[in-house]
Amino acid sequence: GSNANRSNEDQPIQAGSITVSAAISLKDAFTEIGEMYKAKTGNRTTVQFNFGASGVLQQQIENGAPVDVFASAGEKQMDALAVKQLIDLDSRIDFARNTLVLIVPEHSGVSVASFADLTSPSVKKIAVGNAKTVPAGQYAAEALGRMGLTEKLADRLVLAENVRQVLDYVVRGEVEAGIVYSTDAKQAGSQVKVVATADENTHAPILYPIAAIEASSHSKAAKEFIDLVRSVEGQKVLAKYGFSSANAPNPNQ
Amino acid sequence: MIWDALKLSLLVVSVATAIVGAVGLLFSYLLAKTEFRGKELLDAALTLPLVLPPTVTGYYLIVLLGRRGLIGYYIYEVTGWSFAFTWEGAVVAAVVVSLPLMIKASRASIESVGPQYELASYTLGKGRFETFLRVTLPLARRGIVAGLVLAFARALGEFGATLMIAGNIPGKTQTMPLAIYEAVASGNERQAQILALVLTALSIAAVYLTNKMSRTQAHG
Amino acid sequence: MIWDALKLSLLVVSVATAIVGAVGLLFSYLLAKTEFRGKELLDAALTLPLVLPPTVTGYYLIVLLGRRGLIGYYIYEVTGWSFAFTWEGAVVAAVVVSLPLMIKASRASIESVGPQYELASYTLGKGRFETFLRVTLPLARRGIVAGLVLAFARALGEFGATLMIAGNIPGKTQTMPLAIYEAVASGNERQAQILALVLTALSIAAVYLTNKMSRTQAHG
Amino acid sequence: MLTIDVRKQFFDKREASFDLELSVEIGSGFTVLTGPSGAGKTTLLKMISGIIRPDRGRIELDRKVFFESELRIDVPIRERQVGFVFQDYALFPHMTATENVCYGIKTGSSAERRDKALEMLALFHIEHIAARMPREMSGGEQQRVALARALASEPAIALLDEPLSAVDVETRGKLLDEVENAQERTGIPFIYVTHNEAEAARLGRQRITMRAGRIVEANVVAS
Amino acid sequence: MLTIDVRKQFFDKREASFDLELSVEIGSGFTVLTGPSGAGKTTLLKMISGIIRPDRGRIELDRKVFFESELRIDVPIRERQVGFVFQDYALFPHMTATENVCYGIKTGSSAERRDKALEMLALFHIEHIAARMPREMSGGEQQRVALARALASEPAIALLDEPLSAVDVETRGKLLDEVENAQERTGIPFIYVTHNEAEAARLGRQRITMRAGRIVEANVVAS
Ligand SMILES: Nc1ncnc2c1ncn2[C@@H]1O[C@H](COP(=O)(O)OP(=O)(O)OP(=O)(O)O)[C@@H](O)[C@H]1O
Ligand SMILES: Nc1ncnc2c1ncn2[C@@H]1O[C@H](COP(=O)(O)OP(=O)(O)OP(=O)(O)O)[C@@H](O)[C@H]1O
Ligand SMILES: [Mg+2]
Ligand SMILES: [Mg+2]
Repeated sequence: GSNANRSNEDQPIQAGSITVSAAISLKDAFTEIGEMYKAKTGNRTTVQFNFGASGVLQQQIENGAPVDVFASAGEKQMDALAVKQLIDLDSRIDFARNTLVLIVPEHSGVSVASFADLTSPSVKKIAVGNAKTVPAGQYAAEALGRMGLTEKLADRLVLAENVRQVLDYVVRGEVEAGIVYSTDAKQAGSQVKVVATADENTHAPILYPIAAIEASSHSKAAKEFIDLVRSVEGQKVLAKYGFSSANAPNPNQ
Repeated sequence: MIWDALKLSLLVVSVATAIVGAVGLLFSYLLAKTEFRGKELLDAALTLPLVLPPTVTGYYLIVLLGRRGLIGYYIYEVTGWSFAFTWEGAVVAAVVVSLPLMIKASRASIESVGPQYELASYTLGKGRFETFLRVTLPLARRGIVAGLVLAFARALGEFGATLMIAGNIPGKTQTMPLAIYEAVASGNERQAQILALVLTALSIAAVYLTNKMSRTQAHG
Repeated sequence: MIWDALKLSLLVVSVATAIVGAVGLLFSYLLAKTEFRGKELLDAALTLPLVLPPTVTGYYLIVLLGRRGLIGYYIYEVTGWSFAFTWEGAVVAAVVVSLPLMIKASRASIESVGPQYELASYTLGKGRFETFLRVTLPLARRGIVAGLVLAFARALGEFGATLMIAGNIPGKTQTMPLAIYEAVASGNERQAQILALVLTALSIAAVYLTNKMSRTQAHG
Repeated sequence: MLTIDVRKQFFDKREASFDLELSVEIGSGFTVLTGPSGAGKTTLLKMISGIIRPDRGRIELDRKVFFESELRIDVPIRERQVGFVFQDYALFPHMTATENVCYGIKTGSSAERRDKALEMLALFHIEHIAARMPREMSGGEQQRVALARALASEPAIALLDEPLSAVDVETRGKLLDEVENAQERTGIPFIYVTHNEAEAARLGRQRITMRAGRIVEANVVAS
Repeated sequence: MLTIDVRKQFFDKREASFDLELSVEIGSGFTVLTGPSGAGKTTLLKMISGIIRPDRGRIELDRKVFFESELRIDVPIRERQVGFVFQDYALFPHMTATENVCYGIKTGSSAERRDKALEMLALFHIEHIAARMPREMSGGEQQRVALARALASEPAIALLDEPLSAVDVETRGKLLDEVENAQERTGIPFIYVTHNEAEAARLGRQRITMRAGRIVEANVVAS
């Protein structure tokens, strides 16, 4: 949907609170946007966040958890809800974009400067998200496939259940390299070095979809929150934490 | 945030431990003192929440108790209320995962009480219930306290199943372990460490005091 | 895949349970039968792996045993080998999380054994070790078996800490719970159910048999 | 009047290692039960109290049927109201002497029950151990607490399994007086197991001698 | 020769509820220990065996110091080699009669130890319960297993706390013969607690009478 870009100035905002289930990687950005939202409503409406793995959030919604907005780190989870008609399709929109980067430990004896270097015999282990459960892992698998590396690296891959685990492995030097989002790498600061960015055409665009939940009893407030995320101020906050705009081309390219 | 999570954890854990204590003793009694078909099978089945990954347990809980769940549906229809995203949901998760610990430990200790004391109590005109309460329980004290401590600790640390059914809503369902999870996952290491320290201190203090108390009281 | 995960789970669990049995009995003995400074504090600290979210426990394991870990560094320097991403790492994780269950349950039952039997054994010229083995252990049997069963089940279901230190490498470190989690989280319900069923059956069968066996043997 | 007509076998593997079969009617008052070790005295008392269930037969106290295999009657232990002094005492290890005795007292306020318990302890010359736990008592002291506990519970029948075996001769004489008083006061049947000839002679208006699960001599005042 | 010179107090809260103080030298052979219930007989035996530690004093058997408070000597129970028949038997509940007796036998192959255990059981007329667990035995049978177990362990001293109190008079006579034989065969000191005058008279070359923690009469063959 694309008609979610309505103005929110002329509508009164409901009192109470809305519940937003969001991918845990959005925590810092969304917490800030949540404060903005509260201020905007004159402190009458607050946002309760439920941060977790996108898959868990999806299953909660499928089983009737009282959620008003869902922001996922991958399209797959949102699609699953769409099929079951659990989201308000009109409100669905991609609100942010991410890029995939190759990281190595801060102090590393192994020289890795590109994805191709991963085939070097000195690279014993590479941490990536589990493609079956972690969106970042899904994109990583896709990218490695396009680069023709899947076969060669198959027995070097360590599958993590969340991005944090990949970061931990890399920071602690348990693996020679890892593949994460640029936002995650940014969060880890100087503990990891970004050595390469995956080409946009090696994987589907990494888009973060957001939508209001069909069963929500605060659909107006939910849409207002989505609007805020989409607004200039909202996008500014997201940019601050390393996300780029969903429509804009990847700035790292 | 620490404060909210701590308060909530204490609430959830105390309610859960009380329920586990009562329900666990009932089951232990049935398993230890009565004979029925499929008894050992029930005992074996009761260890299941230990074996299944908590997230999976949580998944089954939500399938059962969620607003569209097998049971949850009727609860919702009648009361308009559901376990999902409530602290009561967190209690259910904590009870389910910690109950097996209580039952295993206390069943064993109840069975180890020599029958002569219970028989003596019967000859003194006491029924099963009073005998259990005044003779068997005090004599099985150590194992029961061990079971309660295990259950308490497990409930305090419960995370996977709670996340699934109760969600992770600060001030509402975010218990200490969930707060730690969130801090870790969002790269907030400092906060994660503080939270883990508080949780550690709380648990050590509680277990230590329980040990002290149960040991200074009359020992059989 | 089921087959690989099952084989690996059985390997990890049997090694872990054996270690937990031996180490747990040693600790239980020390806690039950000797006096030393900070004893109750040690006991309380031993429950920690129950309270901390397994992922956090796993993180500490990596900090300790990883290739650049406090201990792991030296292991790696000397042997070129590290616990990280090996089935031995999974064993360590399983041992750490299940040890508290064993210790709590068996300490309580060892302490509940009347002192008269041990004293009688001493007057018959037996030392502490033989007395423990031939008198105390058999009399504390129920609680010890309960502890072992709890530890076994917990080790079988271990997931969070294993994931962290052993990684999730199909055919190498992917145990049953990891496989189940993967199936559930990726929405592969059918496979999740099959896996959960296998794990459930395995655990129920093992616990059931243990119960049966420990009950048909001489009971004190 | 107590009517007993029972059969009970114990098995070692397949073989019957002990076979008890007896039929007797016992009048009120004191009955001394003697016989060599392993004769089945304890087994008989346990059947009367309901702790051991006979293979078949009938046990009846004052027209109240306790057990009847044909009619499948088996009154639970707690309803039979027996005051049992166990051969191994079976004192509650987690209770003081007073609490042990109080436990079986059925009527009165808690202060009254306490007073009665202390009175019973004094009767058996152990008021000084009132606050002690069983593990802090001597053998003879434990045995007397067990006796006090059984008699304080106002039973319909008292089953005393060598209740003074661990008490010295001097004290035993005085205690026997008290046991006899108690019987006279209550008028209920007392079955008293002993190996002590002096005791047997003194108490025995009625006397039953068992051997290998059979009654070999019975001198009872019954219909 | 056994030398005992000890002091031991038990406390109820702050107050000493029992105060034992005695000094005696006991020659080899049989010593009968009597005294009213609560006199301190069991406490004395437990101090000799090392189960209870005296507050102060000295215990010495045949020049071997068991306990000496000044020198801080306290030989562990297992090195004192006492054959103890406990007043409450303390049979291992998870072992058969044979296994209980075997447990303390120190020498020989496992078949030899088994044979010796069975021999001891036969000596005390309980060979028929060899394969039975304690809970399947009568009181007197259990007591005899405890006696067999203590004497089979080839102790340096035997401490028998009312070892035949639960056995009928008839059997007791025969068992006493065996106990006397055992003493003569081994030549070690036997301390025999009893309330039974007949037994005391028969065994008592040496005799000690206690009352309230003191020796009130000692007739001992020492230095
Ligand atoms: N559970 C059991 N299994 C097998 N035999 C048993 C069992 N209980 C008792 N017996 C046997 O039954 C017989 C009678 O036992 P009981 O305790 O009634 O004897 P008793 O007359 O009380 O002897 P005592 O004077 O020694 O106490 C004994 O030989 C005993 O070994
Ligand atoms: N742990 C204890 N605490 C307090 N008092 C105790 C303790 N152990 C024993 N006593 C008391 O010490 C006294 C002596 O006990 P002991 O067992 O030596 O008596 P005994 O001579 O063996 O008597 P019996 O013939 O009745 O067995 C008793 O009054 C007993 O209550
Ligand atoms: Mg008997
Ligand atoms: Mg004594």
